[in-house]
Amino acid sequence: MTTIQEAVPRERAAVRREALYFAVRNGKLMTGLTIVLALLLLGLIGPLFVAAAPNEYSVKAMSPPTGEHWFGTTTFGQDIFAQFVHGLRATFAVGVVGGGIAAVIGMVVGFVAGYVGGLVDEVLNMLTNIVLVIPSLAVLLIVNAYLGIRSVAVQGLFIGLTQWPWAARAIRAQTFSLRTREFVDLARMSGSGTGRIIAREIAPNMSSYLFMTFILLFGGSVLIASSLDFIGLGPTEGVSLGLMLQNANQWSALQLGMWWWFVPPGAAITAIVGALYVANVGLDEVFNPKLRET
Amino acid sequence: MRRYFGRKLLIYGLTFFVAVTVNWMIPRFMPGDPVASMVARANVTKPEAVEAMRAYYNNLFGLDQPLLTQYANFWGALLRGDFGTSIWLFPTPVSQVIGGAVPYTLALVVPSVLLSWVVGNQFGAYAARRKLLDNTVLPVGYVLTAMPYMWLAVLLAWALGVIAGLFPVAGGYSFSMRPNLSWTFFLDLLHHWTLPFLSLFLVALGGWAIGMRNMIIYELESDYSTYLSALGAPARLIRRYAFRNAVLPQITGLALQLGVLVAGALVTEIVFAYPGLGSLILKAIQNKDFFLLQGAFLFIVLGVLIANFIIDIVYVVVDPRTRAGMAGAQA
Amino acid sequence: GGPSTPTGPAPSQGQSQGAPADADPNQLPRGETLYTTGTQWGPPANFNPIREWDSAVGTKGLVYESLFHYDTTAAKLTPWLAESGSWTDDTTYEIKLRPGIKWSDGQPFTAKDVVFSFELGKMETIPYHNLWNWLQKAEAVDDQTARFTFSTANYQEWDFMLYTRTMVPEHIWKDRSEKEVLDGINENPVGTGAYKFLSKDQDRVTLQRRDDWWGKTALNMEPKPRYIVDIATPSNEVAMGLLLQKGLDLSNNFLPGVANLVQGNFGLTTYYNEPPYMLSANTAWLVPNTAKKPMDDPAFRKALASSIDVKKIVEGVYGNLVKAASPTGLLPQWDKYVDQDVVAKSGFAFDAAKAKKLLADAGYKDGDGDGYVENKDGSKISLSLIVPSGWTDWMESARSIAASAKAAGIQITPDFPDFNALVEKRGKGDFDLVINNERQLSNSPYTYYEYLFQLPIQKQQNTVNFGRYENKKAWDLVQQLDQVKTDDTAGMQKIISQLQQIHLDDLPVIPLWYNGLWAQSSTSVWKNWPAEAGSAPKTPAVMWRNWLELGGFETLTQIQPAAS
Amino acid sequence: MMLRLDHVTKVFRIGAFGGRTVTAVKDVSFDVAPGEVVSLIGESGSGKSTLGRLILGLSRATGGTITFDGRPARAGKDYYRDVQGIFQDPFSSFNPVFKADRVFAMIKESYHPGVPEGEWAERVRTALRDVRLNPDQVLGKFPHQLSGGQLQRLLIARALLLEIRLLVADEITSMLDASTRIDVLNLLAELKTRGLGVLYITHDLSLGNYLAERTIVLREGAVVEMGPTGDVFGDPLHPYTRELLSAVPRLHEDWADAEDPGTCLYHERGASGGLLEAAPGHLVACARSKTC
Amino acid sequence: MSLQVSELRVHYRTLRGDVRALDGMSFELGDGEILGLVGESGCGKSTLGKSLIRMDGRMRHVGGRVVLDGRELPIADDRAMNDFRFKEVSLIPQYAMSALNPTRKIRRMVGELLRSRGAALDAAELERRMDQVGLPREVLDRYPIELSGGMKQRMVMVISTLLDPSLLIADEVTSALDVSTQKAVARALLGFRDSGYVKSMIFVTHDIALTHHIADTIMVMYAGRLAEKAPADALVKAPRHPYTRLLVDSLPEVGVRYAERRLEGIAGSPPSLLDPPPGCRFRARCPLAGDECAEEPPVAEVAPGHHVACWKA
Ligand SMILES: Nc1ncnc2c1ncn2[C@@H]1O[C@H](COP(=O)(O)OP(=O)(O)OP(=O)(O)O)[C@@H](O)[C@H]1O
Ligand SMILES: Nc1ncnc2c1ncn2[C@@H]1O[C@H](COP(=O)(O)OP(=O)(O)OP(=O)(O)O)[C@@H](O)[C@H]1O
Ligand SMILES: [Mg+2]
Ligand SMILES: [Mg+2]
Ligand code: NI
Repeated sequence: MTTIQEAVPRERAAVRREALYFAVRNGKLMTGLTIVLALLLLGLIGPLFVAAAPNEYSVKAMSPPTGEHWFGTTTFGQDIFAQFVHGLRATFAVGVVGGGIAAVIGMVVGFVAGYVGGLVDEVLNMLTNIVLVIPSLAVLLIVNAYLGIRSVAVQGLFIGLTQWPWAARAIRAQTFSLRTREFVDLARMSGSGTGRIIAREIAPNMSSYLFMTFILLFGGSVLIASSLDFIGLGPTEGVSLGLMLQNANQWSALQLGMWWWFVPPGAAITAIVGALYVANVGLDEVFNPKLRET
Repeated sequence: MRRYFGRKLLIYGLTFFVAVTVNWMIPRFMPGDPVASMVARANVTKPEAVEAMRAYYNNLFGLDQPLLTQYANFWGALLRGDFGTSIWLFPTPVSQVIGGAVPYTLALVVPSVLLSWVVGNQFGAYAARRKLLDNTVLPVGYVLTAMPYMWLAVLLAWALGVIAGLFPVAGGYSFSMRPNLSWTFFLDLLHHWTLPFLSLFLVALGGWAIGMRNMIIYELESDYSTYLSALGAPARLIRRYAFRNAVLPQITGLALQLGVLVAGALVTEIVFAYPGLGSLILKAIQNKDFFLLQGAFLFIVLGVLIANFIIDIVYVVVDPRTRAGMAGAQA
Repeated sequence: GGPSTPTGPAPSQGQSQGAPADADPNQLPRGETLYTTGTQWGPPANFNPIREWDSAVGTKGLVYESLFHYDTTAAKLTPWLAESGSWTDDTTYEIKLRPGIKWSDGQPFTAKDVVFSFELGKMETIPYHNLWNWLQKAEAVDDQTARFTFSTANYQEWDFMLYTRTMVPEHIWKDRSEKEVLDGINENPVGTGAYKFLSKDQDRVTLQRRDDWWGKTALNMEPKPRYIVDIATPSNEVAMGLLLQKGLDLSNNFLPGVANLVQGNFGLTTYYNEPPYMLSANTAWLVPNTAKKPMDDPAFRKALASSIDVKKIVEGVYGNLVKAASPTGLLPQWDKYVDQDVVAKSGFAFDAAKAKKLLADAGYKDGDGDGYVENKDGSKISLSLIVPSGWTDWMESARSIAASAKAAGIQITPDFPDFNALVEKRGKGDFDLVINNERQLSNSPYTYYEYLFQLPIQKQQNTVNFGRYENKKAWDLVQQLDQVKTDDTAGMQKIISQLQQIHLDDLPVIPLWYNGLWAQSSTSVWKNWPAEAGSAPKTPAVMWRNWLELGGFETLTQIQPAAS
Repeated sequence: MMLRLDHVTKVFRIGAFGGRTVTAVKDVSFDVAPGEVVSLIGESGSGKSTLGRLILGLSRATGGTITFDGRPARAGKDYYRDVQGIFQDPFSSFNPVFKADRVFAMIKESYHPGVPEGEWAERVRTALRDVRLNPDQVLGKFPHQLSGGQLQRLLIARALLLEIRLLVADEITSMLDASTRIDVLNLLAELKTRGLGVLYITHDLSLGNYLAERTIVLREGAVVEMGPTGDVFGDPLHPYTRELLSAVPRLHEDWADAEDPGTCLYHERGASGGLLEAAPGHLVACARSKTC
Repeated sequence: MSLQVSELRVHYRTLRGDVRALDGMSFELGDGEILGLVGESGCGKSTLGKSLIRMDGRMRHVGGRVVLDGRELPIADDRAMNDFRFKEVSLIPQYAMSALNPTRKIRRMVGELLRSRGAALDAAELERRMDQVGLPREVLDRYPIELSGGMKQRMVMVISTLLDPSLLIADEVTSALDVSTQKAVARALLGFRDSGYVKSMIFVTHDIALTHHIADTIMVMYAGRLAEKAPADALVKAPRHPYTRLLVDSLPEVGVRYAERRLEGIAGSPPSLLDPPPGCRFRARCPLAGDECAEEPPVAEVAPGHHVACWKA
């Protein structure tokens, strides 16, 4: 513990700067982030530039990619690129909502269980375990089947509500080890209450960890949402990459040789989630000095 | 030890209880009337007949009793292994419908889960060994895990099935076959099983490989590895230890992932029209067959719980740390 | 492997017939097996012919048979189990059975079985229970003769009954309770038909031809496939994949884009080799809720009808696999009942300008300039059009309808509740617009008009008249139609013409397009599939429930092994 | 007496649902007066830290009472105005993601919200100078940029800002270099002269000896011997104390083995369970308390 | 002479440049000698220990040689070093608590380790050595987690010396133990030397008093360099280097009390090894420092076996 001390640079904010230094040099992180950001950007500004509404029929049905329709058109002559950019939005939205909600619940449960401990921990832990072992897709299937989800937000909400347990578990474990660190006691002796200690002492300490948790939850939400969409339990209005997949599949895109309908949405989901995972490994390497070398 | 399992059993018991209760509650507190759709599908015109039918089905499904009684009956029936009657496949009992599908799902899930776990772990351990492998092979792992199950499945079905004609794209065995105990039939089963298995296997494989790689890297950095190499132990031995120790958390990972994998299997089955639970669930949803849906749900929950419990036992058997932890355990 | 419950007698029976390729009883010879799909979507649920809507494929039509078949081309009943049937007086119908027909367990089929089968309808929950509202008595005069005495002779409906009701063996069914009759699985079906169930599994049923079937001699007919395997595919695209792999001979699924495959060199045929490719099976209707404003106004409904660009749906959504419906909504098979004068005078067609004018004339104006017209009292019109979630082609169609209605100034929002919710809303009348196609082709347009006009309106309208259209005159006419003899075409035409006038004047429902009799067949193993061209059979090639009596069975007897 | 412990017991429940228990502190009574340094000595796991945490209100005693100025000691703003603690590891006492001087800002927020910024800054600087730190060298830095000694002294300065009266110092020198260690010890000793009471927890007997007026030897949660430091070290009565003392490596002497306690010295004199006053203020427990 | 280290320079590569953790260390270690290595935290003690057996990824051998029993140790060559590890040089690491594979029973692990080094497990010998450090035999059939800290420490000790290495490096093996266990472990180490399991030993610690008890010679390091090396008694009683003197003076002893005698620490802190100042590295804190200290002081032998690197010694 003390040995590192000397080696660590003595300038201000060195930790952060060092992280940044390794971050920009980390191929995994940079590649991952670039892909995700590029797709995010496409989803954000794409719809502004694409004239066609995503579900509008154009004249040319089943057209392969051309200069006019970059990604070709569907059986009904909808512009796939327009669907794609709108779909990206929805997919990111599901990721943010689902991942966000799961992260928030996971954090609250994890922090409280880990910090407060005792009976509260026992109860929360049991709750976590229960939600953890119930297969979430099965729950989502049932709930969605009865509810008939209408919007991306609701879908995200339900995904978030079932996704949190492992995050809670991980955060609880982390909190547990941080709780015994002495600065927590010091904060208590400085008159801070539980909430404040969690928010201002423990959480900042695991910010990188929380961020990585969110990334994983985000990716998971996107995948789950696409599965739900595919089964036909997705949002009934609008477009998402999962719905595009479902439609392409339902209208036998591949069998009819319309690969341009089926491939882009799946590839985009894979790219987003994969890039996030890669970036996550990169982040891990940045934040964890042990993994940096060799 | 007894305490540990007692505790686990308690959690599983509670989980099951919660699952059953939620399962019971949803159809009763959600909008929509299963009986209405049932009646609507029988081509009955006359209002009296409609009413008669409605009353008949309500009685059949026990929807005409007080809620608490319904709940108690639900449990009673459940314990008798009675999941009710399927609406979509009326009048087949749900347990029978599920029973027909389960072997297929198990045949798909169990090997793909176990094999992907074994192979993925090897693969990850291998990747952690060399920088080159790490940087070239592992991205493949990332891409695989990031793939939506059904996307890969459809691509496989199309490429290897329709285009290349190597594998059938639907069914559990040839439609020209009747089940029998022969090599031909077994090979045929295998032939149909290959593609769905492959798509499940590949996606899961990536996840395990990545997990293992990270675990191994940590293990190789750990004190006992350093100590062993300081004593000049060959890399072979160190890796063997690291692998074993890294595999242990992966066992827990297996338990955690089970739900996800089952979900993947459901989607994959749908793509390949594999006659397992997945196809069943899809149809149950489309036909609003809540009883079937509930039965399938309970079955999956039960399956996952049992699998979890087995994994728990295995884990305790193979990892001495848990045993010590159980004795001394910090809260 | 999956469990399999062989039903019916042991397969060795087939062997004793000395049929070829019996070396491996577990492997069906490809050249003698017909693979079909498109009816069953999951494991076979039951073999109960009373459950016409969800019994295993072939239960009715292949295993159990009806007294007559109905020939849709010739528009007449074909004697089947019955040798003949006739009205001996206005309220008495007598059936002569063919001699020598045996149940598959060897017992003779007699008039007592016929009477028993019809009398099952006395049970309240049996779907044809209402037959007994006007049927007084059924009796077996002798072994070959059954006599029916009616209080009211509903000739049209009776003909329908004659070819839709299956005959079940009294000696096996007589002790069954009501619950068993309606809800029994009927595990080992004993029928008179040409096939018996060989095995079933999660995703299939296999039927085997009975070589001792009575029809071989009596009808001089023999279905060609020795085995029929009906595959339960969970979705259309799987069926398409199978078809492309040539593992499937007949797909009765809606396969979007199949036109491309028919045109291309994939060995696929359909009835027509150009649009619409398929025969028509039923009409898709747009049903306005006439109990609500402004759908209660015929003028508004007519404007709505003119605003819908059905052609766009036919081309855009269906890729020309369906045909736009005639204004009367009557299927092409019923063309002779269409009164062209009425259509010419009162029919409608897509014409946005005309729709606008109709709206304006009727007093619907866009007062606030939002591009949509308002009610006469100035309140906003905002209609929702519901179709079941997941029915993609209909969802697309609904979007298309909304778009073209917008052009005419009517605001329609497509809404996709799940099927269950939709059924409930539809039954309660809690909707604005809904698409429906629940009536199939039948022996008589009577079934269509009954669907359109049936009264009285109940709290729940479960199967007919979802729009809650009340027109006593129309309903009286429908009942009159029922009582016209089925060979009295002119008499029928006269009443139907009046009904058409009412329909077109009032437009309680708006016909949209004819849904296809989806039938895509592969010629790799079986040929001579029904087609419009040449000497090919003209019967429908479908395994759908209730369609085997409408010519589906006859198709099986006419196809040929491609190898021969 | 400022701080008084009366038959304090702490039982931890461990394992699932608290199935098993560990008695970390067993029936401990002592007191600390203002300006007095009491050292608490014992092997690892003897309950020293647990006692410290009990006094600081960071955990609750299972039995017995702890009073401060006659009032029960309970965690809370008021209590911490008078009583503060410093822990073994200076590095983990600071939140690594924040600058080290945040510890001052935190007490300002809680205890001196009204003090103007300028004045507060001046107070901080004074306190830092009191602990012989150069404010310019330590302010505005992250914990890892400071040495263990600097950090440890920052913590003491922090306590001083509150004008506390009792300091619980739990092994505060074990992570420090020999030379830095002595600096910190000297600082504590100085504070004592200002009237601060100190509970000095250590397992290093020489350190306890250097600083404390009184020494308490703990073993398995119970007091084994306590009394004026000179008496305890000069004339250890309990065999355990002797064993401890003999194990301490000394620069100029060799290790000697402690002699076998043989028979119980105090049993007959009625020390079973309780403590026996062998000399004025020098208490000792029965040598084989478990069997006696 | 069993070990000769000359002008050893080992650096750590870091982002800001090299940390010169060992900057020209030279010393010798005789047969049967126990060398106590003391010094302030971060002065390079562990680095020295690691250099002699296994350098980690960031360490770089910049210069100097190490000769053990007349053979040069290829310390920069990880592969070549393997022949020497365990057999010639061995290590009891600081992290002995976690040095054993948690999922193997100890007997099995030891067997596998020995086999991998081409040696057979002599169970009798193993048990004899365990007896010597007071470990019950059933320990062999336990998992590491089932042992207490002191037991693990001693078990590692036994394992590390099983092949009778010539040189044993013990890095802070007692720091985490309480006094009684500390005493037991230290005595066991002495016993190992006396039984000839190891020829010589480097005992790294920062506890001078403890070192004094077991070491024959004590070497004091300061900022990557040797400050003083002398027989244990001489170093404690008559230190020559000002740093050593101040260090020894600052040690509280049982019996020394603040009230009676106030000990003093050493003001200031050691220089950064990233870019150490020229000349004597202790200059900035040294009460005796003079102008000549701007030059780097050579290591001089002021008495037999007593080496000091100071102009003022
Ligand atoms: N939070 C806790 N939960 C359960 N047991 C605990 C807890 N804290 C301490 N203990 C137990 O109480 C006993 C006393 O621990 P404590 O930390 O007070 O010892 P110590 O004298 O401070 O030891 P050290 O010198 O190692 O710091 C130990 O057996 C320990 O395992
Ligand atoms: N992995 C590393 N990377 C960079 N610098 C390091 C590394 N390990 C040690 N150092 C630096 O090398 C110098 C010597 O470290 P070393 O660990 O040898 O000290 P030490 O004397 O053993 O200290 P301690 O008593 O704290 O164990 C220190 O200044 C330290 O900061
Ligand atoms: Mg402690
Ligand atoms: Mg060190
Ligand atoms: Ni006694």
